[in-house]
Amino acid sequence: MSKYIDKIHKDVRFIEGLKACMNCGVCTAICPAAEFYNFDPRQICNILLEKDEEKIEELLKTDTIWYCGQCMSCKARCPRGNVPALLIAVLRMLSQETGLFVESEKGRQQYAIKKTIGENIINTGYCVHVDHVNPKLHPEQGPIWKWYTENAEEVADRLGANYNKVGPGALRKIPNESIDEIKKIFQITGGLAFFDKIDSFSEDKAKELHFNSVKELLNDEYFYHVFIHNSNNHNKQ
Amino acid sequence: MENRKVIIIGGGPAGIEAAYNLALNNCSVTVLEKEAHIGGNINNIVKLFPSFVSADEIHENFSQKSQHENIKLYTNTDITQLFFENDLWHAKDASGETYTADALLLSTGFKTFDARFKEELGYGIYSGVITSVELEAMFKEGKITTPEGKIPQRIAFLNCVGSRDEKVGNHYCSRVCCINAVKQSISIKELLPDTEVFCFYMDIRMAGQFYEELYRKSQEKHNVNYIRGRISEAAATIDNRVQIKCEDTLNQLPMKMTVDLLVLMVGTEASDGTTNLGEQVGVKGEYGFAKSLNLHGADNLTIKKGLFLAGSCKRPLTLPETMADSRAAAFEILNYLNQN
Amino acid sequence: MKNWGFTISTSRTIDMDKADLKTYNKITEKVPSAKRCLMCGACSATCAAHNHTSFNFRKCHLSFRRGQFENLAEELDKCMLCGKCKLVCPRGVNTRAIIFNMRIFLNDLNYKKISL
Amino acid sequence: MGKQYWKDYQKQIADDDYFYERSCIRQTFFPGSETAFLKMMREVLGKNIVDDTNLHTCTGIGFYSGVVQLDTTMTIVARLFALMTDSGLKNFVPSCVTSFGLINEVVDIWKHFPEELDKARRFLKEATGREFEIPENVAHPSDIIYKNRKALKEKMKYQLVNKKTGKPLQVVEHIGCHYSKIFPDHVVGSAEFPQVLAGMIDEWGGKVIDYPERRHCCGFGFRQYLVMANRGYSIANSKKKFESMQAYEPDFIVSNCPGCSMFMDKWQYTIAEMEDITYDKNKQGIPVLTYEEMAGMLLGYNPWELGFQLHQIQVEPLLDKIGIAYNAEEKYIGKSGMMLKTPEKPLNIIS
Repeated sequence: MSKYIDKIHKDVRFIEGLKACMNCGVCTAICPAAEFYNFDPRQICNILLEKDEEKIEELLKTDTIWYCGQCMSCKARCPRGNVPALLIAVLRMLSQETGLFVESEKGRQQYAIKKTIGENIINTGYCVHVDHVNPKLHPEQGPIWKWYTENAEEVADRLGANYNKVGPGALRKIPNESIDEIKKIFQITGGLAFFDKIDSFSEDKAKELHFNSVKELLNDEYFYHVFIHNSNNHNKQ
Repeated sequence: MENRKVIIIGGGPAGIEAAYNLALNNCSVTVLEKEAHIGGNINNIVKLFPSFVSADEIHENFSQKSQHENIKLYTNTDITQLFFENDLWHAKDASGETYTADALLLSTGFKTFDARFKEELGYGIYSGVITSVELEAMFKEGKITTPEGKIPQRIAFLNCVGSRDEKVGNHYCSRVCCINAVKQSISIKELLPDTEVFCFYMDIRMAGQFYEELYRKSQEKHNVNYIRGRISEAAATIDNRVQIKCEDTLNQLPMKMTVDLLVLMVGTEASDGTTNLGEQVGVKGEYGFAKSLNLHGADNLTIKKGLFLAGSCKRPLTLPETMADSRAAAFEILNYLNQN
Repeated sequence: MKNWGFTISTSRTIDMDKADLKTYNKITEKVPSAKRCLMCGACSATCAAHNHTSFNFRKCHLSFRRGQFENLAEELDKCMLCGKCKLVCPRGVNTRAIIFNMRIFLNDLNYKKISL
Repeated sequence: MGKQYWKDYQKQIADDDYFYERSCIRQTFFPGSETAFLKMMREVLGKNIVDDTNLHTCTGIGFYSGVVQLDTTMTIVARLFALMTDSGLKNFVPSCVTSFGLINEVVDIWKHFPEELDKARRFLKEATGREFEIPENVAHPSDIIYKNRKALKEKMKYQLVNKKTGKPLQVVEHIGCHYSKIFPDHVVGSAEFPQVLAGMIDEWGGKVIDYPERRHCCGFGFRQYLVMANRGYSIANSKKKFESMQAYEPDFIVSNCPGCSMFMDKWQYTIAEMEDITYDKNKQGIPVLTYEEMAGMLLGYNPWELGFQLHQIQVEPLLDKIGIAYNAEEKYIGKSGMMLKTPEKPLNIIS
């Protein structure tokens, strides 16, 4: 019985994203990830064309599928109309559904993204909002960003925003009815169950690695671990 | 010579070779060539692969053949309309003149791919990016230079430009570019031994007699470097050189380099004449090439009575293949004329 | 020093403008047949070491051509010099001699590094 | 530039009656840009554009970083379309480049896989009771500005010209991968040479720099930036671009995508602080503008209402070059008129 291949082959992104590959390398040539990570989108196509369950399982467990930046530069260039980035998106979903993502350093980071972006969406209706970009987690944002977050309403509203208030405008508070509908959509489409999967696999992994994983983000050791840890072993073949 | 009249559209190698063989067999042949001279794409070539025979020599040979007394040659004659009426083929040119014969041979040949369609390679935008046709013109002048008139220190060839590429609608292999790149890289090394030459390829398709040997010679004797990877992007640097990016696929690593000239090995496409006339008479096949009745056995015949095909109007062919195909076409035409 | 939590990644791209492409000539001077290598991989396919370790002669040869010498000496140490690769090469490349000469060069390079 | 085949093809951009979808990133980092765009649309061009209270994220950042599934994203997009349909409009204008890419991707999937469209309709109905129409036209705000570049020019007080030398400013334009690379036929120009920003720059007096890494990604990479451990990838990609453009001495960078604008601004600061490298001659960095800021600046909008004070790389040297008057003392004033404490100064970059 096929464990992964049937699922992969049903995804519209796979159907759109892979025809046949002639290994020309135009995708890897301009891939921003290939330059800085041990990543070769050309070979992702090859592994999927081989239809080898074991190799696919291996892929789902490794850092490889988490290196792509989803910039889609490969889509514009492939002479066979393949889109390695779409294949990566399919593999990432499968890796999380099967829980294999916690087997790799880069895969485990999904927990941090779910905790930040994922929860931002269902709780506030924004992927990102001024209040979400904490200067402590974003030192590279620099002193002006810090100044902005300290004076968010004064600064943003001078620029015509409607910072955390009801009514239209930038950075407004999104009405509760809209948030409720977003949550309902997540519930019905399986988005919430998917979040729960990421959490539960991650919690198990946190236990295995002896981290405490708690609901409050800023006290969550496992969150900090996956958010910060870098083995610096990602650009060697 | 009653009922042995043949019209040939296109005075390139295919047309002339067929005309000559028909003329030898007592046919009255009318060759209609849209350009001022016969020879077609041969006119753009200096030396032929794999023998390095001078193209002028071949051209001279065609010239002599075209002067056979049974051949009437009309140059500057652009045929715009073909039709079959009263068991005869009629060809009408742009000025309204009509030519009539018992049989008609389409030998309208190919054109090279317009590299401007591959914008990521910067042809027509950056002056250091040229086509294999333009490089051949430089060989004609005997001088290979950068856009600034300097001697190039580094030249890259890129295969499969306009071939094997869904994005430009050409899925097929043009067959002649690989060996042409080998030939051109050797010619460069003969003129400029100190220039580094890199040849970017996906597969090196050396499917002809002495091709593989020539490829090997280019490596051993001329130090031509072959890199397996298709160039993904070319851009000009501030000093007007060309930065190229590819994957060194056998090394599984991205690669970049700066070259003085990037030569695009432009593939072959059906010529406009092939596509337009083929469509008019209902023999237009895939990619605009003319479609023969049956690849295995009736490759010079078409679904139309008295209409024949020869040469690269059907598909990418080398010169020897074209000439052999033309002789076969002449034979088929003679059979047809004898039966009718 | 401020703690940013990350450092700027370094490029893996082979930059042919900076790569040492000259050193490979030392190999081809000694082993002219190296020039006609097709990179077909028949050598690696038949290689006993390749079947049991990460050793890949074709790739080592190519790395050397591109002037990438890092970790190459360690890789080449995995070769047992049995010469099977030479027997199967369709272009008659003296693969064994290439390995010898790459090793000699890399030893020199290491020696220079240590003595500096 | 040579002959360009895309000139035969021109993207359809609706003329009026737009439904605006705000961008998470743009309103967070450049709220003044969205304000300026709406102001230009309504006050300068007299267009009807709706800014709905019930708008929300398209989930793009979550989707492309792999925490939101395709079904969920398609249904969220369907809700945005339902809001548009409820407003009686047919022209969808996503402010974010990632949204623009995502919206086009979803519509494209629906076109090729009608069963996915049925599924999205069913999910949305079940979750919210809403129904929707697919937009007739999806255009990025920059497309609309491009289309109206001549009309805007007539109202402009300044040009992209160095006041002292009279020469055109040298401008780096950055297109944003999800604008041009996903669906080249939804681009003004081509995937390789998009004209949307270049056309504005040319029209408004500047000169576009064509540097080798022009088409390279800024390095956002979604999960690559969002997780601290991966940011080395993001900054390295931007650095590659800066190194490539440096020799051309750009006067400023303008970007189509809010993320790219923010990164190219912030990474210059980070590189300066990490390695003491800046990419201009004066150790001030290269200012990075959004296209709305570029247009607003030339229309004579107050720089501090456009939001230039939010840039880490200071924009004043550019304003001085063009000869735009501004009141330096009003830079750090809040909405209430209160003078705010000024931000700290970085070490290695003049600010």
